[in-house]
Amino acid sequence: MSAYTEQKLTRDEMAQLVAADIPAGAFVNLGIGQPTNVSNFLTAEQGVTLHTENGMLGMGPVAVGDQVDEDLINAGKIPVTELPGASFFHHADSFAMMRGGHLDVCVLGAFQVSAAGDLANWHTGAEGAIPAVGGAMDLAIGAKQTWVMMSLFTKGGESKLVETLSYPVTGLGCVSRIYTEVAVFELRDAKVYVRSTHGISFADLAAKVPVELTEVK
Amino acid sequence: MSAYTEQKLTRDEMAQLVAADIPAGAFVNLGIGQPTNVSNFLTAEQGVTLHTENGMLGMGPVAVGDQVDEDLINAGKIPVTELPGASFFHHADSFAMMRGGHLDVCVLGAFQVSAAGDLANWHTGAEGAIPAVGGAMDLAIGAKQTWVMMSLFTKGGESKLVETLSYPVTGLGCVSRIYTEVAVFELRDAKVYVRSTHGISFADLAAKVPVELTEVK
Amino acid sequence: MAPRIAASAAQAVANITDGSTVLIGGFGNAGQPMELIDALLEGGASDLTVVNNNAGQADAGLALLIKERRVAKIICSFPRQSDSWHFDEAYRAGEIELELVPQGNLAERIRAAGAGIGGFFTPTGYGTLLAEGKETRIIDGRGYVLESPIHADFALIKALRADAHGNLVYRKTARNFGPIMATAAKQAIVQVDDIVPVGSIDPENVITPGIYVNTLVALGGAQ
Amino acid sequence: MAPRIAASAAQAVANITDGSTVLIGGFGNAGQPMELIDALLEGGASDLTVVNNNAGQADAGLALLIKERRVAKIICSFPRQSDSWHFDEAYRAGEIELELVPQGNLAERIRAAGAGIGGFFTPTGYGTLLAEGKETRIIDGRGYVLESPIHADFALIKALRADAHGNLVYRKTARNFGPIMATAAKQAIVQVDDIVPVGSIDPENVITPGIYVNTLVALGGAQ
Repeated sequence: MSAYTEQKLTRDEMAQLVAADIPAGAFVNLGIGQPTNVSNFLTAEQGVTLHTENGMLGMGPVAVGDQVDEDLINAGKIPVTELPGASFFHHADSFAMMRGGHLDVCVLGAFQVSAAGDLANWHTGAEGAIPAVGGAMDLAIGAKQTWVMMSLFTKGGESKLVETLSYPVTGLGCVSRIYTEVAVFELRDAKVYVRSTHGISFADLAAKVPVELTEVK
Repeated sequence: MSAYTEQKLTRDEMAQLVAADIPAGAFVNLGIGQPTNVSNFLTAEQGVTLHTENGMLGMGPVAVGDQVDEDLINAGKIPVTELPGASFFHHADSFAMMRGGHLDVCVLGAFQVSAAGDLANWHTGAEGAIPAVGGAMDLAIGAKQTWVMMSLFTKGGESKLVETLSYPVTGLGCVSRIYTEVAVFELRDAKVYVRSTHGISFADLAAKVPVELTEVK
Repeated sequence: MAPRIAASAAQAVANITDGSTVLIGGFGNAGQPMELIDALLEGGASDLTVVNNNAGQADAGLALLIKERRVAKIICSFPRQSDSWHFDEAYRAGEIELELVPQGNLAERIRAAGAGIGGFFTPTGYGTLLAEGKETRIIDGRGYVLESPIHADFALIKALRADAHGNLVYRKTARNFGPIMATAAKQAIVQVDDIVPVGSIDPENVITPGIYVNTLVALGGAQ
Repeated sequence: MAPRIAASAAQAVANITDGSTVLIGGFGNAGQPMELIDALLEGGASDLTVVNNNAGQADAGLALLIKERRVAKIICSFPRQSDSWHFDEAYRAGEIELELVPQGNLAERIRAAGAGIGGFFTPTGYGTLLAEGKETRIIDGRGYVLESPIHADFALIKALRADAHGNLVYRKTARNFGPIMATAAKQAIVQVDDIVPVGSIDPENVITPGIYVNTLVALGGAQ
């Protein structure tokens, strides 16, 4: 039976779970927003190296006080720091690093993920919305593994894990794991496995999510 | 009437002519063999920067004595020196520089050049010959201008300036100027202009070369 | 040709004419050639096609070029930001054309232009709205989109330092688009803190070789 | 993952198995990872596909691998040299397959593999024997050939120095194929003069970021 906790996960608990799952020594890109929070739970022993697509490996924590340097920012344009062993490179080299499959894990937010691992996170498709994509499509398909962090349900209670995306696609078949406040999903072998549930039973979860779920026994 | 000298040009005189034609401040790649000799006649005032496709701008003269360093060689694998203001880069960047049209002039040897500027210089096409191309095809089509230095006639007395190549092509329509011991040709506007003759009259030259020649008046 | 040393940002951008395609470096404020953009604004060139990662922020630089309707078209990856109000207004009024490109494809297309590549197959964007109308191909079981180079008339770039041959070094993540944009433009115009004598930059550490640099202007580090 | 530090060249190449595709850096002697090649020779792996600019010279390194018929196929730009007798003999005997690639296309194909590009249109080789059988296309009036990436199992590279994270710097024209080969192989094996503590290489001057390096072996500068 899958792992279970009585309570839904908080955002910090989700980030903690993701951080614990990142293999030691991995090269990782954390997307803007919730995924950035994962860095707060990585341990020094893990030896994880963070990539920021604007041209750096070995990114350190957010800069504070005198550390702030407008030439040293992350992809969210927030001033950050550099760690010993860092390196700088230009944009073509940085995205080549990503697209070439050299990063181990990329963690992203999402509007929707399909059972096949299709990701939607760049555009609501709403009438009149100004589209903006940034590195979303590169991040989605570039890393060896793409993990998503999202709330499982919309404010209206609809599942964001779906059979077929209704939002515009960011990348096809790219997501292998989804961390939500009520469950962690693993997408492999054309199935959606539920690794753990939080504050909900597997049966209740299966009733609320419109894709076939398989419990990890 | 074209310029004229009584005597055929020596190899050094040909190199001297080419050197004098290179615009001040140009970025130039000199092919292996005869073209390399051009560097001996470039003046400091010309401020020409030499590129070597194995990854350097600002190449200096051939290394002598203590200057010899096996990590500092030209495309002919000869030890060279570096000048102040040099830069090193990897092979993909070096050939991108060439293919992207950033070099002003490339000077190459040739087996044959056609009236349309097609170049043959990489392969005799002889039965059983082991082919080798190196950077020949990249050099041929990369620079803003490709100039050829060659003897005009084979040992058998046949013109190497031809209507149609009989040797395998290196690059199509790429040559704009040909320096030979008896004449300098300019290829433009679908014509072959004779800029100068050396030890031969225009009429005699025209009789020996099987392409239509136009005298620069 | 050793680069022209311009006496001012205004002089550096003086030959940018109406209808030019201009690559503008920078990601956020890092590497943004603010003084060159201001000079371009002052200079009056219009009907520009601008290539930048974004579409201007707040009331400065590129945002003002857009506000003044000097940009006919923008090629970028991320136009919509909390402070991109001038772009938003121009776009909604139908007064600016937008070509939206995934960030890595934008970088690779700029690099391709500088490298003489006629087009390339990229997996990024395959199966998405941004691949609509583009040629696609399955290669070894994976979907790819054919993307074309982005050539430009000018590049406006900020680097840390140049030598008099135009060799450039950058600073930290301000490097971003500078090195590739320098290769893709007919004329690269570069603002630096200072210009040092030839020989002052280690040849091993040159990021943009001087061959790519046409105009330099030194603006001092305190700007 | 921080790179594995091998105790010897032999240990560094120990996991190269029969049938592997191996990128070997170097142009002439500059940047040629001679000790790693010797170890590969000693190690006994056969049926290799080797990618190098040349096809071995005289009686050393790659030439000996070819002499021993351990190379089933070579992808290179310039096999024929005055001292490439072992290649010449194997080739004339029909005992080695040759894929001849213009040097710039060779470099760009290696880069493409590392950069996740599925193919690219290059003007180099258009209209020549080396484009026969390949897809061509006229783009903006110019002829191009479609070339594909060269992926590999291993890369053998010589750099000047590494830090313990695998960040590399090279020396002069010995840089040549190293940086792109490191990106195109599943495992990059790098010989360096010395390995220095993390933090000893300025992040601005790193040529190959450590992410591309899997195995390091320090052989000292006096080799």
